[in-house]
Amino acid sequence: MSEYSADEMMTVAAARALRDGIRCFVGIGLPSTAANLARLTHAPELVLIYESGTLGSKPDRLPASIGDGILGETADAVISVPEVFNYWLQPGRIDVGFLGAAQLDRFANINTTVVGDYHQPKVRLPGAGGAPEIAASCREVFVVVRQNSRSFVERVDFVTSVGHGSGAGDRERLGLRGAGPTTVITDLGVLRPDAETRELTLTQVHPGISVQQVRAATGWELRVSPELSETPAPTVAELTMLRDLKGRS
Amino acid sequence: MSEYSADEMMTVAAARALRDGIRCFVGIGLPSTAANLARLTHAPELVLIYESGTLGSKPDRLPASIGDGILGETADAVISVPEVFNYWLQPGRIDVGFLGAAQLDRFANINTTVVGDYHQPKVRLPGAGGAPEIAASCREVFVVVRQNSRSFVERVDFVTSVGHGSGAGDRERLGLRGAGPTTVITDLGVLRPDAETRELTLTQVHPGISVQQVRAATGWELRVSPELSETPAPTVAELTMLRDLKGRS
Amino acid sequence: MAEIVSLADGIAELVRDGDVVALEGFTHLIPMAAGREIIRQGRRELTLVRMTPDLVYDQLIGAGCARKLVFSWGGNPGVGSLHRFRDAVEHAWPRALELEEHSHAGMANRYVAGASGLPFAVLRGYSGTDLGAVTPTIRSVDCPFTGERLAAVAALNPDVTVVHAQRADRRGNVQLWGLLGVQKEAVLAARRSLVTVEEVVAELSPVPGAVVLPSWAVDRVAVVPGGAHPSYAQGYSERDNQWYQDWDAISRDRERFGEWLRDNVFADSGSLA
Amino acid sequence: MAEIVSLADGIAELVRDGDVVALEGFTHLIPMAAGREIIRQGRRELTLVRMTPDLVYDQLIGAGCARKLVFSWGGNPGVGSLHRFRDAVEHAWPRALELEEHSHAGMANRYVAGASGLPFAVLRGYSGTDLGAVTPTIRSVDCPFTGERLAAVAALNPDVTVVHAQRADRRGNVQLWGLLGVQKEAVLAARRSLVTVEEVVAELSPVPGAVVLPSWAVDRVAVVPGGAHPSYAQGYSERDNQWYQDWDAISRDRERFGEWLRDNVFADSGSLA
Repeated sequence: MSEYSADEMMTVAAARALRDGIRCFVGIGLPSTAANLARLTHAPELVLIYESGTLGSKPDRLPASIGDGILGETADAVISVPEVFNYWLQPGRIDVGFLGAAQLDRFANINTTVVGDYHQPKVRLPGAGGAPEIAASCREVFVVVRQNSRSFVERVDFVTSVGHGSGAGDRERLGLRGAGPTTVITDLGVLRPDAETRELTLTQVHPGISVQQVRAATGWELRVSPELSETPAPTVAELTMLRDLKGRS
Repeated sequence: MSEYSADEMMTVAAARALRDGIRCFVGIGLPSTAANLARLTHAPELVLIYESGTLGSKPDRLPASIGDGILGETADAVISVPEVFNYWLQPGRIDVGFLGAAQLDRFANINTTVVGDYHQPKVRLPGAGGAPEIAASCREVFVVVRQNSRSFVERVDFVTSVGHGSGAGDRERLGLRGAGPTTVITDLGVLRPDAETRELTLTQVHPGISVQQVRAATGWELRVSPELSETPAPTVAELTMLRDLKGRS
Repeated sequence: MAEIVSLADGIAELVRDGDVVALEGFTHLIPMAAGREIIRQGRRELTLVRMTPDLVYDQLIGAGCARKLVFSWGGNPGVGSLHRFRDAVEHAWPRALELEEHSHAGMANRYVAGASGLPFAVLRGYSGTDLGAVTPTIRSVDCPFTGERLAAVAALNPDVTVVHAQRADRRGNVQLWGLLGVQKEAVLAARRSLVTVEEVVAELSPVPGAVVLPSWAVDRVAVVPGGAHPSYAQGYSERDNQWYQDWDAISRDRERFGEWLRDNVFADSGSLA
Repeated sequence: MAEIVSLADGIAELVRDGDVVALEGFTHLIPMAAGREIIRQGRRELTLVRMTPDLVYDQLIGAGCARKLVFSWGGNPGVGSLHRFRDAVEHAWPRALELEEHSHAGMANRYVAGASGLPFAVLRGYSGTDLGAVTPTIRSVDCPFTGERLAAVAALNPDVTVVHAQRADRRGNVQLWGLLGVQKEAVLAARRSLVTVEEVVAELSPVPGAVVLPSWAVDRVAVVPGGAHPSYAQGYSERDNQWYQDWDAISRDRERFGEWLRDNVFADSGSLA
């Protein structure tokens, strides 16, 4: 039980980032796993909102997709897709948007559209989904993503969802109302935007990970916070619940 | 049974104007009575839509208001007020809009806002309600209104809902998609817009009503159709059903 | 999370002099008791917003609480005029009443824009009518794709919205069904909100046609059985059509209205609906 | 009034070469059988519109039915890539595929505008992203009241929309519940519409959370039990997650996809779902 995978550490660290009682707009995949883990451990009052139109979903297993029936069956309210975006996301009612990414850059801009040129892509990715407006309108955004030099790039090939644009003041200039990405949780550590420049800065490493390893997995000259700390390892309770949750799915 | 009131004749004539199977957006009061009479006599497949958000209401008594519970309980679908206007009325899905009026003018423009000056009104009327957009977007509009020289005026004091504006071509210029008022049913007869000028013209008088009487009850120099006809008197079946319907309410 | 409070506390905490206040409910679920409580607490200089002013605003206007009315149809449904409304507009009694008047479609879309966090809404409306000339919150906008000119209406974001609903659970989740009007939009458009309910139940069992407002989208819930009378709450009460008729005579006369206010609003402690 | 027909007749009557076609259903109630029937009937040059192309469009794209895709998220939910979609975009196989790509919020609002008879919709979206540069149906509009600049998206009005629902009655009134996606808007936005249903019943008893599309808002209804498989119809079936997994291997390889088409689409008479 004291052994755990890098993905497990990432998921636990992401879950811990969610304070109890907040409203969280949940992307599928890693964010959904982390959000459900949070709800079943330290944050029982966490309100989960899925873009398929469920407010307050309380699944007891991991949903297989954004439209898994269990999300609607356990929700406080089921609404149409236009309504979830227009009445609930857009006005800024959601505290945290929890997103994944294929590419993430120095200023936490997110690419889920293409690798390479848009019209002649090397890899065609799924595209935007709900992310551009989640990133724009939630009060803050958490990103959970595996870190390597292909995913962490100086500048994303395509800005699907705006993080901090090209730095401080950009979100305000663009009329984006939320604070944007405030926490990026990876399999190596945690990064946060610098208070002044908004450049992503390593603030936390997971146990056994060196700063050198993180630098090697980052496609730009990574800045490291002077207050760098180490993530506490997953507790037995966290790991048990995570594995149990995965086992039930 | 062969005796009937002028209001009964008007209601029966208005009901007859509704063809079976059409979709009718129903204003409360006289239009609602006529529409329900039609549905219970010659038009069993008439689809009644009320602005309170009911599609396909089938009341067996007259609703006391636009929001009478029976309208929702007997409907095929109950929807929100924004939806009834945006998804159902605005795109032109409704065949006939059935309206009342406080004032009506030579070109069938409707006033339900004020008598006199807007800022210093002699009489403050209820206002627009759903009528402006019903008059704009239904494929055609029927108006049912008691006729006298106060209600039938040369030019309405306030255009709450556009009929034919100031004549031929005005609706097109204003971007109004429906044909506007095609039939005006009163307690004296029936008026229709002239095919060329769109001026309201007397095409039908109710039994026992003279053209002179209608002219006296009209605030402009009323034109009379060369094919003027007489409305058939209410049948026993129509009167029985109308009185029964009123008795149940 | 919504807090469950008394009606008197809910109104005292949320409604302030000078506020823009929306009491919604489209002929069904009209928050009548909340309206009387606002009169009782002596609120003044309110901008009252409501598609159909109905009896609830006739009372508030007659009691002198309002400086302005934003509305789309001001009659006594199925009966005739709202006499206190007319007296205010025609004779400035008990004080002048500024009007901002729309169509139903316009008002509904103004709430939709407000609930959506947008500054305006687009509709096909008002074209050729005289409403645009008297109402500054009606303008036009050109489609950036087709060039077509359409109506634009300013968003409505009341300081406080009050609605009546059938039920809430103990956590303050609210459930309403039957004719839904614009209540959801009016609550979501508002800065603060109060919902009066027929009852609080342990669990909100699913009901066909029901919508649920999550507790975190509502500020206060107050239990006020019969709080919609003489309008109705489907599943709990019938519309009291006779009372709407009776209001015609009560409201027609300033003195009789004053007696009604004294006997039925101010003499009432507020503990009864 | 909707006419109740066979799936083959419904598709033959409503879907033509070159049409703009929307098959909607947000992970729930995806009209999969209708998609296979379109392939079977050999439709070509279609513009396929759908928020989440999912397997249904991966199949249509791989079969060469589409010249263009209008969408917002093109993955295999919970599994990974849509390989036929990627092969078309990355290698123009079996033919080049033009893309018109939006966010979910943009697509949802495009349907809302289409259903509302408006040429465009307004939202807070796209600001700062690269989507506006590649997608001509994204522009901006200035609020006529505040001057604020907002995103505008062009209305979607498909030639034909197909959705799957739980039930219809014999008159063709359609009832669906559970996750509702944008199905109502997609049907109302379309010039023609077909609804496949699990069953036809004598009467549509009320169901919590259900919406009803009146018969007069639908053109054709076809009874296709299991017509959403491997997605699901709440109350009738569960999502077949294994099938979504299996599709990854089938679709990854052009030849294996060809065999699947031959054995599961063209060999099928269309009488089975």
